[in-house]
Amino acid sequence: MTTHPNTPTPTPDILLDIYRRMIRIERNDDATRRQIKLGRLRMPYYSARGQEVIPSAISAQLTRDDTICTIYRGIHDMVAKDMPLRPLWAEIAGRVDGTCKGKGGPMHLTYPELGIMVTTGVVGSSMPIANGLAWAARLDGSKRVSIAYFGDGASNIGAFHEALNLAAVWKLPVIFVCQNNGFAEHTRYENGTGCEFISTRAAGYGIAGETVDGNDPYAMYAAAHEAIRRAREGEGPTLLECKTFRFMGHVFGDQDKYMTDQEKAEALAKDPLPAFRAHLIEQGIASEEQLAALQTGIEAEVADAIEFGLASPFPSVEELRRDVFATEIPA
Amino acid sequence: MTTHPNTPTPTPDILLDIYRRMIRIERNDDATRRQIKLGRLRMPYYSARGQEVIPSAISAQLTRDDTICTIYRGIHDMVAKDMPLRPLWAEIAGRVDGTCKGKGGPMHLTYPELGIMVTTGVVGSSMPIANGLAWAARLDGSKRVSIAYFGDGASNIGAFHEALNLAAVWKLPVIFVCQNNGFAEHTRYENGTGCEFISTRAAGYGIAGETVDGNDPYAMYAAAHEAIRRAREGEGPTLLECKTFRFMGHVFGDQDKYMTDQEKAEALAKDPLPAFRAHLIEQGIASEEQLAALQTGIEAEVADAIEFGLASPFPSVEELRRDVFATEIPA
Amino acid sequence: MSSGVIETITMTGQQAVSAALFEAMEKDSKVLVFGEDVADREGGGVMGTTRGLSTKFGDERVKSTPIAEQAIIGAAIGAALGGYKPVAEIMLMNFTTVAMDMIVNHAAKLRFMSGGQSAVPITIRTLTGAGFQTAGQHADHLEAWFCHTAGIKVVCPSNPADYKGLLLSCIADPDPCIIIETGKTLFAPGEVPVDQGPIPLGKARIDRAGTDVTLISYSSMVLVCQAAAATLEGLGISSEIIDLRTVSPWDRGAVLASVRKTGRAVVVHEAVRSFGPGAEIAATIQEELFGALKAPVRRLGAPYSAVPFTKPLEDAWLVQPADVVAAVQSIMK
Amino acid sequence: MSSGVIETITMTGQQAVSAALFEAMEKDSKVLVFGEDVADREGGGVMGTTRGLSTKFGDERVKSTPIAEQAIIGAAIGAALGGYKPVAEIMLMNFTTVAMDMIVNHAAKLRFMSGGQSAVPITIRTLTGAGFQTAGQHADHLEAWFCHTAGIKVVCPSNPADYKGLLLSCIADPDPCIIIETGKTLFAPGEVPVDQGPIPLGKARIDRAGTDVTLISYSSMVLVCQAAAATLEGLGISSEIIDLRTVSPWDRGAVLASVRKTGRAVVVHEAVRSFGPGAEIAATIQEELFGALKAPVRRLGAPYSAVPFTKPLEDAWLVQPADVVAAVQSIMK
Ligand SMILES: Cc1ncc(C[n+]2csc(CCOP(=O)(O)OP(=O)(O)O)c2C)c(N)n1
Ligand SMILES: Cc1ncc(C[n+]2csc(CCOP(=O)(O)OP(=O)(O)O)c2C)c(N)n1
Ligand SMILES: [Mg+2]
Ligand SMILES: [Mg+2]
Repeated sequence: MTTHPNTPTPTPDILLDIYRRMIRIERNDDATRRQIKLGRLRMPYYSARGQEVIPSAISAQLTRDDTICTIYRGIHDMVAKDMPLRPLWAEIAGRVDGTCKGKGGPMHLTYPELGIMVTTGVVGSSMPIANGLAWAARLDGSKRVSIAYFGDGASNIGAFHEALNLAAVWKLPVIFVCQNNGFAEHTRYENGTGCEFISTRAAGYGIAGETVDGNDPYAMYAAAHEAIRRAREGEGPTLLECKTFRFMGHVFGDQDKYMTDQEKAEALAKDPLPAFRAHLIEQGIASEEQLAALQTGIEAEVADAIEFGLASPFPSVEELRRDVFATEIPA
Repeated sequence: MTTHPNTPTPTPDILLDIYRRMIRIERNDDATRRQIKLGRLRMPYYSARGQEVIPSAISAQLTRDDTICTIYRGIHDMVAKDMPLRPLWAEIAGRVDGTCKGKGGPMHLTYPELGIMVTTGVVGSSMPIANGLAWAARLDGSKRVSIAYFGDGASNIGAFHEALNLAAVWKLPVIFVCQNNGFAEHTRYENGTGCEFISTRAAGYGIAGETVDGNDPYAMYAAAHEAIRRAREGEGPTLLECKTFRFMGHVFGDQDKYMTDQEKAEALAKDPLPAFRAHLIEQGIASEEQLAALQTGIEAEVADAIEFGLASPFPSVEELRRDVFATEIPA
Repeated sequence: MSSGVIETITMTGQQAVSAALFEAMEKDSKVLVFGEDVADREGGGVMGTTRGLSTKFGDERVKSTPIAEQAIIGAAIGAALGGYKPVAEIMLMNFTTVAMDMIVNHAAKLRFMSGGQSAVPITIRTLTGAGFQTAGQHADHLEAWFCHTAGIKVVCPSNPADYKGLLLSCIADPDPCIIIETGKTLFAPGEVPVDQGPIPLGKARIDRAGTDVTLISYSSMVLVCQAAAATLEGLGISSEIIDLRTVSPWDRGAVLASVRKTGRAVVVHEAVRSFGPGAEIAATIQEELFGALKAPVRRLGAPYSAVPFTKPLEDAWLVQPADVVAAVQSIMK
Repeated sequence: MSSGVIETITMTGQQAVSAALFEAMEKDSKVLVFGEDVADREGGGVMGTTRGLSTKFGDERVKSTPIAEQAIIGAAIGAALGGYKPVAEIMLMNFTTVAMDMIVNHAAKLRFMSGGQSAVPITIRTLTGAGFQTAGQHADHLEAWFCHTAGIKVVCPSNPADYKGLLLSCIADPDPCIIIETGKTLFAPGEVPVDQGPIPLGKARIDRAGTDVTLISYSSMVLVCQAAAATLEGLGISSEIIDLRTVSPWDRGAVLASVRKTGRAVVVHEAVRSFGPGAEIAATIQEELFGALKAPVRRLGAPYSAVPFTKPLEDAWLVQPADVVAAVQSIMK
């Protein structure tokens, strides 16, 4: 693990906070896959295992009011932003106590209280909406920043281009965070994207852009720090390309046949979680016991959320007529 | 008028050919505006007066089979590609002898015989289609190139991005020609576009890109020459940004209130047509008389086309049921 | 219709739209206006409809945009989620085709998909309509698409007072609305009450009372129905004209009450007839009033083709008053 | 129905699609296949539907694309103008929302706007349908939009033989076609004649003959109608099921002939009922068969909301056999 040359260096507290978010994401992801395998959950699941550092290093620097717009592969982004796990689990189980009363499900989790504003299933669509939230922040006279999370594949769709250009022209306090895991479904980065680094595209909008090792908490922390500063100080948008890997393939059940075993093994060997854990201990930032206790606490939180979620009742059929408009649709 | 540093230098024949195309565009445009003013034509008209050099320098290097896709402001692109004026005039007059039997009108002129494949009224939409024509050219095993013409404003819409990236990944023989006249309707370039030069965006697709003085026949010739060579030799797409000015505003009747008189006067003073004419004479490439005769001939062609077009009958109402599908719609 | 004189001013639909925007922005600082060329630096809209707004309300509440309709609607959605009431302009209705994901998958659905947490009170203003020889890509009436999309209201004014009142309601509405302007109605003058306030969405207006047949229409085709009704009157046929004002959700009560009375209905719209909005209305009438109808419900709309450029074809493509008269006569026998 | 035994093989809709693609590419070197992940390097499609094509026909005729639906349909249009017959895949129907300009303003209109010069013989394959808990942005039936668009054919197979025959016809057709696959019909096995050739577009299929009521449907709802018809038979009600196969242009002759005979009609589709395809069919039936109907034409479709995620709501959202039975019973009295 290398330290990023840019200032500032994260304090031990911040490093621990990043780790806490990472392990909370990972434990929750592990539990989700386990519950699906057990047949207790039925849903399409896009695991973000391996991508924990990115939203954790960012969220450690966000306030409650800063907003995010994310995608189907975005539960890690939400958990990093402190999404409570009970309504999360109730939602993915399709229950009435879910964040969306079971209507949205895992691809559309929403929790505006904590700035988790939109989760989209359409590639690219988080970005144009994040601009509007950034505009609202500025209109409010607040220093709120707006984050749009998306994948490498999404950087090839029209919405990316329109959103980055509008953000540039309007100088919006928005950060476009591309989680480049090297694949779009089964398509390898280089087979879908004309340029070597997505961050290159920033120049085409006259905005700041950077490629970061998305598995390196220090590098991610520093890059996010600068982007957030820029946004809060009215200096406009940033495009961050964060290189990472999705350990579980595109969707739960994916056989990863479009990559070689060796390639996959190499990527898995770069698992950021054990590496960061070891680093924290090695540097004396935390003890083995401390981290174990943290993990136990999180596991208890997850276990509680699962039971809460699966015990919550299903919504009633009348719900089909509610929330279409503010006023209920007549029967 | 500066000569472009790149090889090759156009031969006198080519220079004259470029001029012939330019003056044919200009005389036709002048006649169109005149006929509208006389009330003999009724149509929305997007004059390209001032932009003559761009398609002329390109078309002088194209074969009959090379294809173009252009936009509502595209009659100059067609005339440069040798569009016969009789069916052109019949079309803009809405007559049955028009290229499209009067169904398409000035914004949708089409003449596949000469590779004039699509004219779109939707900003950005020439580009994705041009890719398909380039793909077809390669599938045919031909050396045909495909040109997409579009404006500066169009470079901010999603279709631009998707098309350039696909062309890059597929290495298509396509040339994206941005006619940057500094305005999108009433919006100044810099108020709609994040970067100083649109050609900067080429790097985001890993393709060649260049900003050219679109009023300079030498520079345009050289830039187009290299782009066409690249396409024909299988080296992939090029983005050409050609700087120019639209003398007549956005649409016929535009008052140009969104620019200052001085700014407009300065732009008009750079009229490429008289400058190039003077240059040809000065360099002994053509005599005053030769150019006058050329012009007289073109004026006769235009006059004939007007009379032909306006004398052609209107299509019958049955035409509403034809050309929807290959088979006529039953009455 | 209350007694007493209503003070009115004569203005065009465009002036009414402008008046509504000024009023809404004045009253509610959360109202935003944006779209291509809408600010005064860009001339206040290519038609001048938004002229003066940016000068009065500032460059942050009234913004011109790049040509990027996905970005426009996306920004509207995001600003709405942030507590604002954006009025976004899509210059022409055909250009909604590049923003359908934002409108349909996001604006219309976010409230439902979020279980009621996310309101998206945006107004999309757009312009369309044949008759100006703008041909196949600039004149489509695509309202049927949005009517078929759950979660967005489709509003179609036919006269200046309605332009003002309905736009005010769209802006105030807690849900997304698309309001469709047409060249033919936008520049026609009409009387607008001085204190014209919001006109409720989802409620039709009886444009003309009659007894023999109900003409159900909206937008510029109301003018066509008015001309037809005048001719029919001369032929001894009394037409009731219902101007739907809102096409989705439409006023079933008003339509069914009228057709129950007249026993005959003709639905008239500019959109292509096949699978057009008129089909829903006709299908509903026959279902609800089976046995009470004196004749089948007729539908008039454009033939199944793109909008043609040349004038004679464009005229033939558009429903004309004579077509309405003929349709009514065919069911009077 | 000729006599003699027809030799068939059992296969799924997916295998039928694959067979059609292999056959079409084999027979006509102008046929191209492309879309996200369709080549073998990418696993031959996320569902494996196009597996083997690129290996057999090469990387130039079978291409994976970036995630860029406008670019995909644009490339299809351009290649078609260049003389090819592209089969472009839009992974899911909701993603047509980002390609509507290309499909509607260009593919569907170029022949007309060019006065017949430009043919656009493209086939768009796409997949949709609720029932798999993919929620509000992955399961919409948007065929009504395309039915309302002049110049594009809308094709909806319900069984493996039709998947093969209709896809072959779409590819051969001189005009743009969109063919809609559904999860429920794509993986269900059925009998496909060994020499299954093209099945004509625009012609319906009588899935089951009957005398009391006509059930008009297409796509996966044909399966629902079949289940309902079995129940109804037990109740002494004889249903005729018409599988439209092509929803636009639809087979008016076949539908009207059947309803003329039975006197009753129920239209059933998965799409939202309001302003859905069923409205056109119901409106036409009441217009053409006024006086000959024993009951109003009923329509069944999804309620006016986005597709919900949770199973109980998704089940309630989808038309079920019991809903069809109840609708038929309501008009048998
Ligand atoms: C507009 C659109 N096209 C296609 C899809 C289908 N799809 C879902 S995820 C995906 C791949 C996205 O890849 P990337 O952006 O790299 O994100 P990742 O899944 O790797 O996190 C595709 C093609 C979609 N959801 N939206
Ligand atoms: C998608 C779309 N949005 C908006 C318009 C309306 N419109 C027509 S021309 C134009 C300006 C285009 O500017 P530019 O691309 O620079 O081309 P120019 O007209 O200057 O040649 C606009 C906004 C359109 N035709 N299509
Ligand atoms: Mg990816
Ligand atoms: Mg321009």
